[in-house]
Amino acid sequence: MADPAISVPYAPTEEQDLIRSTARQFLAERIPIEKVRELMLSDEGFEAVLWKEMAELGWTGLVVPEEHGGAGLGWVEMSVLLEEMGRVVTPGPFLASAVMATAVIEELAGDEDKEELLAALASGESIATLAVFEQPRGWEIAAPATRATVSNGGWVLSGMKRAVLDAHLSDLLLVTAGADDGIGVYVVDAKGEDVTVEQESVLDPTRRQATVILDGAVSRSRLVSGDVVAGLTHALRLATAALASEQVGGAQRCMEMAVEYAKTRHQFGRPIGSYQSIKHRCANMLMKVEHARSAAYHAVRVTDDRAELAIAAPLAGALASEAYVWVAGENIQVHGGIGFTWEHDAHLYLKRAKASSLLLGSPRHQRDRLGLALGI
Amino acid sequence: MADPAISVPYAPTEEQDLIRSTARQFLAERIPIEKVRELMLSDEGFEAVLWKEMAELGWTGLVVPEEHGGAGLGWVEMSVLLEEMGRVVTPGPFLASAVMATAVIEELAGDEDKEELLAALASGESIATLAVFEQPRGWEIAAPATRATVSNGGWVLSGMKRAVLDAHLSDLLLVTAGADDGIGVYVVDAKGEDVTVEQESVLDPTRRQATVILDGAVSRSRLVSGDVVAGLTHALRLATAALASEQVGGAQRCMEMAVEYAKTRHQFGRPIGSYQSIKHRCANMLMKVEHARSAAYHAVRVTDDRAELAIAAPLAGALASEAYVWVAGENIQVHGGIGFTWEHDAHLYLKRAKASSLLLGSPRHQRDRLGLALGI
Amino acid sequence: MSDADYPRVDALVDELIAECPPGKTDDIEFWGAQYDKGLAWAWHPEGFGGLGLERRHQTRVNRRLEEAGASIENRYTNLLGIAMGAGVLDAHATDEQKRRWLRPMFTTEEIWCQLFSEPGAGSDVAGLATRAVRDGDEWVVNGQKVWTTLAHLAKWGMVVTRTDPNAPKHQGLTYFVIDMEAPGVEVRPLYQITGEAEFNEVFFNDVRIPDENRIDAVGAGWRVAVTTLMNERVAIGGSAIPRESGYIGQAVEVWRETGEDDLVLRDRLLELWAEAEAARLTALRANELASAGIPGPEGSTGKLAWANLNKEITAFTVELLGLDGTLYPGGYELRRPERIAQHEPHKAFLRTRANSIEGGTSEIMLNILGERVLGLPGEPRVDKDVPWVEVPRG
Amino acid sequence: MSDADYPRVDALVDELIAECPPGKTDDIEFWGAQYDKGLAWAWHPEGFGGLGLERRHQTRVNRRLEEAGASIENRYTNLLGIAMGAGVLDAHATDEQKRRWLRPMFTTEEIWCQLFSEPGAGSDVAGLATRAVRDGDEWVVNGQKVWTTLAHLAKWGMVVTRTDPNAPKHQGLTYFVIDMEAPGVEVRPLYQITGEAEFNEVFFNDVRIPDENRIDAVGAGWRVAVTTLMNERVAIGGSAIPRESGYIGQAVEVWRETGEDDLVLRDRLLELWAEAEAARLTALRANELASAGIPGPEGSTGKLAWANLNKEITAFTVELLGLDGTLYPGGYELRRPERIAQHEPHKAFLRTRANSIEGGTSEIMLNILGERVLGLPGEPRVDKDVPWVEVPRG
Repeated sequence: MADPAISVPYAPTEEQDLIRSTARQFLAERIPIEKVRELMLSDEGFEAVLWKEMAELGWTGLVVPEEHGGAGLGWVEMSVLLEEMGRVVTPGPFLASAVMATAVIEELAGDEDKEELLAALASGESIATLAVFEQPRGWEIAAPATRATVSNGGWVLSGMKRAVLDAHLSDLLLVTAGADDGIGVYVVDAKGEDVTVEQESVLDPTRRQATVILDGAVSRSRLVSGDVVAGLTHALRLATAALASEQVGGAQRCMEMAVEYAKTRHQFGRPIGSYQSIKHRCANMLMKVEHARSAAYHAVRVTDDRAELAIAAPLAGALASEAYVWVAGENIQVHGGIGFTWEHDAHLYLKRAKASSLLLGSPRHQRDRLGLALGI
Repeated sequence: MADPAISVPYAPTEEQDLIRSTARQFLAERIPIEKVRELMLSDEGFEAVLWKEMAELGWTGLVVPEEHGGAGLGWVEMSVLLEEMGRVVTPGPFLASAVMATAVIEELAGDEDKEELLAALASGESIATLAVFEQPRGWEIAAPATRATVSNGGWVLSGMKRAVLDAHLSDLLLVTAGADDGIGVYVVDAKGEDVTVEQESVLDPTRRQATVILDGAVSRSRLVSGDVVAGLTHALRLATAALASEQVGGAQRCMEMAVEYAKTRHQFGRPIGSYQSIKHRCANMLMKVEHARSAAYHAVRVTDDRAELAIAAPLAGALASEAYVWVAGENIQVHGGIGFTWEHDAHLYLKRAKASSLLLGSPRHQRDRLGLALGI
Repeated sequence: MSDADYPRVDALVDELIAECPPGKTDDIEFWGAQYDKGLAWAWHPEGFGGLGLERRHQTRVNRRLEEAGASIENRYTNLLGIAMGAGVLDAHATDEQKRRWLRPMFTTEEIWCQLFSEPGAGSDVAGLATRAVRDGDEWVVNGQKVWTTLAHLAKWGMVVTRTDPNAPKHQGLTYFVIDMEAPGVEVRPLYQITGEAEFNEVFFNDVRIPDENRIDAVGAGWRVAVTTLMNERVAIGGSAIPRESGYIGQAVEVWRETGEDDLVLRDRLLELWAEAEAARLTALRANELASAGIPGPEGSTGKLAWANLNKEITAFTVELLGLDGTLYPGGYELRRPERIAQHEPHKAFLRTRANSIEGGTSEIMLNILGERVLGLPGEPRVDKDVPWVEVPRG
Repeated sequence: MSDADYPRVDALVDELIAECPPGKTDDIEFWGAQYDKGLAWAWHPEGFGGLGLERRHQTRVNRRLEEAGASIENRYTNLLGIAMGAGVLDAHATDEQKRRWLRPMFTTEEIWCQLFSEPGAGSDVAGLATRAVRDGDEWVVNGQKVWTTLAHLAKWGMVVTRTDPNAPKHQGLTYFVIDMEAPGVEVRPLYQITGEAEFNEVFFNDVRIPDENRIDAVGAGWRVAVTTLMNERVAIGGSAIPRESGYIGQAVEVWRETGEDDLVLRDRLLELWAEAEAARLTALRANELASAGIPGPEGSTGKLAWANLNKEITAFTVELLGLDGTLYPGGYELRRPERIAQHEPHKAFLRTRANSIEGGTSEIMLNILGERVLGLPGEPRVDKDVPWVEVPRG
């Protein structure tokens, strides 16, 4: 089997280092863990002002081309930012809007829509999210039951979408629906008539989701340039690679928490990190985190090679999901009782980890995609 | 889900204790590990005299009814004996003849054949083995490619059978074959004309197997009473339960070896068993062995309840196989370098464990059978 | 032996049922009568809720009472008292103390809780720091306990305190029964990752305990604590449950409800089913052998096995739910839980994370299996023979 | 820096190829000339097979020589000498010693082996018991070494001995180069569970070593040994292999050949494929970052990861073979193995059991990751500052 040619180096560029340090500082100042906990218990789960500030930092348009008002950076830079967000379980619609919706628009929008939509997202003036899933299992996107029909000159949509990330914070929904001429992605005003957004009670309260019911909702435009299913699939692979970076950031932080605690916590007169059961577990955390990191870094470095991304994205998705869930769980175990309390931060990571591992496809599902890409 | 009613107590009877102590003593005196190593490197892998002695102890006919010259004991007693044999990786055709062939004859032979065959096996005068597998994977028995046809008044067989245990030591082959009236088990003289027995080079040299080619071989009789496939299936479940007991005995011994070594071997001035990495592994060995033992003990206690055995046998097969392979492997790890040497006994157990886990169905395959029995 | 006693016990049960017809009698009154007839803890001496018989007689009594429709709810309402406290009093208390506490404990008129763990003393219970200082006929207690179930409902608490910081850790401890309503006792709910508070933090601020509430000798606290912990670990994972019950049963339900048919998930489900059944059969075998007087290693693996299994099974069940696995029905409003047999899958996933921590971490259980069952050597100890005050902690 | 040196190096390579045309020149002669031109270990000083440059120059040299069709077989034939011994001599030996040993080492005229492990000193190498006693200008060596590759072919052995049993274990060691053909050296094949003998046991019976063969100071043996082990662990699991090569490649082949289509086994295969690819990408990333001068933790996980993976993958491959997994093609006749890249699945299953033992057990690797990379505290040591003779062993 031929090796993929990786042109992008692993050594961080100065720009990437700058993004990392800026992100770490901003998040520490504006969304420290106390703030995360406050937002976690709030109805909305986020604050518009924070979105404005992220926009000013150029984050909301990080991968949007400059001609559309974005920073014009790549997915490697995006992964650096998401890793930092993952470290501190940053809440809000960033993954939904700046990653997933943006990727879909890039893929499927015609020039006009791109012009308008990307500018709106990049500036932070609009928040968009993807409404593609209808079934609880399978993460099937190719055959939506949601229908698009023509009615007085425009498209109207009817159907139900589940697990729509941060729909309650979004202005725009990108909805997949079937029409007589096939599947398309339809842009719908999230606050519009005939659109019901029901926020669900979720395992990870730092990333909300909603069930969206469309009952003849009017679509302002539809995105159908090129092969829609192929475009959606590619966009979701980009999202998987991006999410993997966020997961690696979270897993890394859990490992650090466990190691720090193991150095200071004493039982039987010794730091618990001096016991092999704890020490070896931390060492295994390190190995799993580094493996997940390698897969995630690889995926965001091959985004231009669609065939390789078809391998690299599910690889990263499976490994980062499993590593994060495992490390977050073991972090609680290393902490013992205190790690099981609401007041300790360990559970925020476990919940983020478990929910993220199911968002775009379970590890088993990602491996299936990997197998298809490999011909296994 | 209703619990199975288990009438047979777990506390060993005096008779079972006697079988255990007799077995342990006989095997220690007549087939100590040095003898196993000698036989392991010999062409035949066994010695007729040992079979004679086992017959005198009543082992070859342990589960054969007294009216057919056996000891008339049950599968619980058989499991006690096999556990002891497993402890010291006893070589020879015991599983093939006294367990598998015997079970099939009990199930499928008419009174005359039973009369004759069971007496011959119980007395140790004949050794029989089962020739049922043809494909490397699937452990399929219901649809043999081997054909049985009538030729001048008798049945003749043509086909190929693989993984026939100790065929080179056997007098009788019990061969599954398809005839116009369906599948049957045919008794063939192993040393007869038109029968080729090719001993294979095997992973576990303490239990040999052969590929058997039948080229118009004459069958002296056929066993077809009742539903042949159902009978075979039940017999193989009995074999699986019995093998599980042998596996538990081997796993138990590996755990004991690891624990003994961990107590005496010093590194860095401490017995290695005082390190949690070793101590916890030994503790996990204990748990896996006890779980496998529970499943094996349960299986041999419900042999009269066919529906429950359909659950209990694959359960025992899967758990005992996995426990034995794992414990045998970890025993080598606990021993370090010395455990990887030919001169140390650890590898005899690893090879027996790995081969046994594939003999009657891999753990994954056993779980599939379990699922079918449970309706999952 | 002593099956001779069955008729006598049966007669007492008949008497009790006749005098206090279940259903027609108030529970507390019934339990009081049950106690007075020695049918509460048959193995206790007469006059202390028992008849001086063997434990198995109680099993028989309970079965007969249940058949007669009598409530055994007290065994749950006052779990820590009836399952652990009574054993401690029976083994270590004076007759006067037993007379004072056992009856209202059994009738649930006085709820009991256990105060061992501290923020700084989890696995290492004997390292606890709560101080008790003698002051005439009283002891003055200061410190903090944690993971205390029922503390918010309890009248009495079993508390281990450090009375001699200069003695080695195991020797400087003393055991008391503390009045949870006494001044200076503060009970705060301790919220866990599910959003519920099953447990409490308990703060002692110059709480005064009369010396008559001391259990066993000054400095004998560890011995008494061990009696308590023994009962606890037997309680957890000791009993045999029905096949395919508990969380594996839930996983099978979810499998069937979701109509999932992925062979890969099926194999995983069956793997977990097999492990759960093996653990169940092991408990069954252990109980049978134990009651036949043949104790073996199979008795000691239950807690560890179920901790692992509950965590793996519930994590798998949430995965089975696919995208619905990301939901959390009911949400996280912080509250006291109602007692229920089994949590829904998402909450179960979170709640079971503690199974490998509560009542002895899995690391400690593995040490116990390795050292006590397999006889492997212990680790070098740095805290054994030094005064407690000099042991490094944090 | 010093890319300026590339032209000079290239010129020397051209010169070598011109003077000794590969294919037309005898290998030993060629390697000799390569050594003399300083193209053997470019980072060694001039006159000792090097040019005083950086290691990367050697990588360039090797690539160019391979392209020119020159043999680099010597790096395998004399692996321990060229990969480890040379490094030790470069760091610790006298010029005279280097002059004596480096050239014939590189030309493979003298094969080298390493004599560290002992039956009683596996993970705890510094606990070794082989004694060397000074006798005038010589040392008299007695003891046993084990797991020695190439000992049966070697002229020279790198041996660590205990010269002061009364010093703490790490301080009483001295390092020698021993003549494997000297009287009193006995080499026996050590058969492993595959039936093959890759390794040897070596017995020293009053073997005399001239003091001039001592490497570094008396008592400095541990320092020298560490240099050797460093090189070893880098060698194992350090380099990045092609995707789907090695045993995972074999597993995929078997999957395809057998026409297996069980989705459960497929998921397991893909799980292993993913793990193997992650380990591969990690090595790739580590190497790139290291050569960019950014060393990180990703460099230290390889040995551990591949030990686990090789064991799991080969065990799975045998399971993939079903009933054929119970076979052992070739059988167990005890023999010396021929050097081959990859074993067939059954033998691979057995051979890889040692991957988590040889060159540092996985337990030791986990300690190293935990303590050196993550900075976790060590365990209490009972063997540190006591005289070696007083350390409990067995």
